[in-house]
Amino acid sequence: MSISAHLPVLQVVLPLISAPLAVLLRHGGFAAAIVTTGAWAAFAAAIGLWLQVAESGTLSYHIGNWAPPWGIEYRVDRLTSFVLLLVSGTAAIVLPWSRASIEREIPQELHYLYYAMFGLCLAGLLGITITGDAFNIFVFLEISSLATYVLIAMGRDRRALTAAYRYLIMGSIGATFIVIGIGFLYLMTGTLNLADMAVRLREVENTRPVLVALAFLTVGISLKLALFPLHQWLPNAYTYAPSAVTAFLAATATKVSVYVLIRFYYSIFGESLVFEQLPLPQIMLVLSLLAMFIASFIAIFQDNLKLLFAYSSIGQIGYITLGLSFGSVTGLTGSIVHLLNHGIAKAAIFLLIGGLVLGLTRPGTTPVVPGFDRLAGLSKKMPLTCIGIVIAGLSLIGVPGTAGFISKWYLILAALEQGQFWLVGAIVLSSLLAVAYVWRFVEVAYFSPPPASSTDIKEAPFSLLAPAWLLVIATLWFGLDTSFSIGAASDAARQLLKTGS
Amino acid sequence: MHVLLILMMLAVLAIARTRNLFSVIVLSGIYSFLMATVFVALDAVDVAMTEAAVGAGVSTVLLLGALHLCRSDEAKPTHRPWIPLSLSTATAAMLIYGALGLPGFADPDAPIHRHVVPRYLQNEIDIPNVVTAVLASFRGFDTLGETAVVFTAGAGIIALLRRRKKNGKEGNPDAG
Amino acid sequence: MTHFTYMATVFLMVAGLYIVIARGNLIKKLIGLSILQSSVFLLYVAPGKLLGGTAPILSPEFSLYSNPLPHVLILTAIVVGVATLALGLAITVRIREAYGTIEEDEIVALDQDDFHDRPENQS
Amino acid sequence: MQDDLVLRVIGKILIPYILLFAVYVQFHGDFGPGGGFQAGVIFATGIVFYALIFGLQQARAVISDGFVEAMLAAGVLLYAGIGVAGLLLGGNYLDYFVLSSDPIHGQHRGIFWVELGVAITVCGVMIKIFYMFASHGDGGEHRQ
Repeated sequence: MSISAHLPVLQVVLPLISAPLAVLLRHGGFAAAIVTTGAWAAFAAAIGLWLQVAESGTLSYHIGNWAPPWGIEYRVDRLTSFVLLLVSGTAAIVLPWSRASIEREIPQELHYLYYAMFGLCLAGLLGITITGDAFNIFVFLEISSLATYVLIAMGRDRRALTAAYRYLIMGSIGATFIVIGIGFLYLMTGTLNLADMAVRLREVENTRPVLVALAFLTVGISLKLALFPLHQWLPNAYTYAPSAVTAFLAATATKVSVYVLIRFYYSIFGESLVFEQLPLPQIMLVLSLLAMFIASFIAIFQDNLKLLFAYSSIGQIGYITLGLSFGSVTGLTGSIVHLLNHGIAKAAIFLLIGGLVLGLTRPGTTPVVPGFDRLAGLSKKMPLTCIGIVIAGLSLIGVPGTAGFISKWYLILAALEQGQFWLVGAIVLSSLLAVAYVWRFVEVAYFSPPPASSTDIKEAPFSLLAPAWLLVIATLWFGLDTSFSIGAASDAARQLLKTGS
Repeated sequence: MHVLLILMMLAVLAIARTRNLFSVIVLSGIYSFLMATVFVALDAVDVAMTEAAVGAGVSTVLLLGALHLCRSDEAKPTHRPWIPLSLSTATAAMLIYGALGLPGFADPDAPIHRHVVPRYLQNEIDIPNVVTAVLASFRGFDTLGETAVVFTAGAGIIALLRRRKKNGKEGNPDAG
Repeated sequence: MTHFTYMATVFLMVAGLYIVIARGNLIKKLIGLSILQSSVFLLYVAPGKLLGGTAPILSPEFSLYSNPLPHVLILTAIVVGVATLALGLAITVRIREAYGTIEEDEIVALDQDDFHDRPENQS
Repeated sequence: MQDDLVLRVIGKILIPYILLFAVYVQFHGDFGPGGGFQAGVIFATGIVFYALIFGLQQARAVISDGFVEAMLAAGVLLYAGIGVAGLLLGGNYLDYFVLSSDPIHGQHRGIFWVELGVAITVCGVMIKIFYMFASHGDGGEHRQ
């Protein structure tokens, strides 16, 4: 057998197998090694797939050697391999980081289960991304969701439990809506294979069940991607989950949901149905703007650093869906590139906050996310952590030279293309809100005198700083050299809209 | 079958109105059992067997176990449920709108009967129970995912409910 | 026939959805979620029935079989549903231990107290 | 409940048949309704009955926590491992055709093993969940 021919399935199966192995061994250290290896293998597979797709176009892998639509197909195109890289890459960076942090955040005897859940969550997210079968999306969505609920509930604060419960309820309603949508599509087309479904859907395009399927899939997926106002599960889930979990989820979980939405809109329903039959783009435009303004505005007034950036995430998701609502190559490029740019910036911020929390907590006590009063003058004690947060924060604002600028630039171009000048103003104005919430951190960390009691605070150790700074550097890199990010995103967008490539 | 469906609707109404959780759990067991019977009427014997074992059996035991640990009855609702009501009504309207456009019941020309499925019924791998053949072979990867879901739930419950260090005396198994 | 089955399915779904979002008791919500999930099974399985067909277990005596594919999908969905329920109940048990109640309103009130009383004081 | 003689006798008679029925459901799945999942549930029910009648401690002595936890993992690994076997024998993932020189026989072999994998995981999870719920309340530190 040649490994390169089986990369699509190995991509998912390697992290999937790492989880039961971790449980079988029942040892934190071994579990860490196995699951981390699984994640790195998945990252390597994603790079391999990226190269294969660049060379020979869309790949199709028939699991069980059953041809689609009878068997389950794995299908990798430009967008798929881009999202696979983002998800597996984030896991490959976050897992080594989490070694030191869960030591303090999760009881010793649960470490192997933490790693098992992490592996399952990763495998689930990769499986959703790569699969070419509608029902298989649901199955892998549930693997990743159940693992996520457990990971969130592992947080030390009791509010982690209620956050996990709320996410379980809202996530399951979302998943059920997705199943209803897939059910209607299946009843109308008789197939579950996405490519086959897209072809057969053309015959029944304007029937009522198809429109209802579109509506249910939109609502279901929007619940999972925390589109305003379906975001209520997100703030507490991000805030009370263990730091490594927050960083991983913020960079991947909502992004994969966006990917599924893009997949259904452009590859299955087709832009003519989505953008002409229903007022979906208008609704999405309004909700995106509400997310950008209201969530960012709420973020400004949070006294908990993690909560602040959780609300910022909801606002940033608004930019991603805003790009979708244009239905143009430029807008879609902006959305796709923002998946990456926001993902890495947010992962960097949450990893750095994780290090900051550990630094502010005395050894042997439960780490608690500090209020702003405890951050006063912190830049003197933890300079590298603080400057990292500021740089990634600049990317959230969209300052030129950071990755976030590139995404916003493309969104503005897309708005100009359609002659919607007021939207340009809205994008700039909402960025000012991001300035305000990032400034709150800068003000307290750099311009407030440190309290007298803070003498024993030290900079985070290298093992926590290095992975986080890798992401910070990536944020700067993708702000200056866009050949990878924009190249990939615009290729993917053109492929989706079938305008050459 | 109409009778069964009407009974199920009545069971759900009773569940919604009852505040004694023990009764609610018993009612939901009955609901699952009725559902299993409906599946038999629809020729879905494998599904019926699983629904009876899982819905009426495992779920009921789990719910009773959790109720035993939580010892609770539902409190009186404090606010008027206008928002849930309107959301539910909107969902119902959408569903009815879509369902009325679906192919007719038991229409042999519906896409689900004409496409994909005929090959499954040719028995090319010599397994008489087609459900098993599709489940384990044609769509075997879904079933691997399903097993992984079960594993996730199991390992997750260990992570959630494991006693932290101070293992208490264990005995009295009447929680089930 | 057709309409009644679909309407009954829709009724069950919506009733389940209503129980999940309107009720405050955490166990009751999970029961509502189960009803919502299991009513979707009917949406898949009912259209698979063929009049005069039998269960899809091949034998020389029959020639018409009901559609097996929805059965396969729903078997998976049932398992996913019970896995979600089990996990939800485990979280509920932990919530009860941590808060002493499983009523949503009371939990929200307790969390708000938390927020004002002990903002991040470390011990 | 552990002291009820009638229950113990009935249990002793009944439980072997429950376990046997599980085995039947497992291996008859190719021909009639049933398969790994249902068999796993039924087998676990037998064990749960045993625990209810003879006491949780007794059941845990027969099937230990560590063993149950290994079962959870072993089933998934078996299933995923069959897929890997397909790869190693030159087919695609979960390709059962290559598991034997006769493709149809290969299919049967593959289905047999993956159904067993499902049964092991499901059975392990059901028993484990029962153990967790049953023993959880007894610490009593949070309760009156």
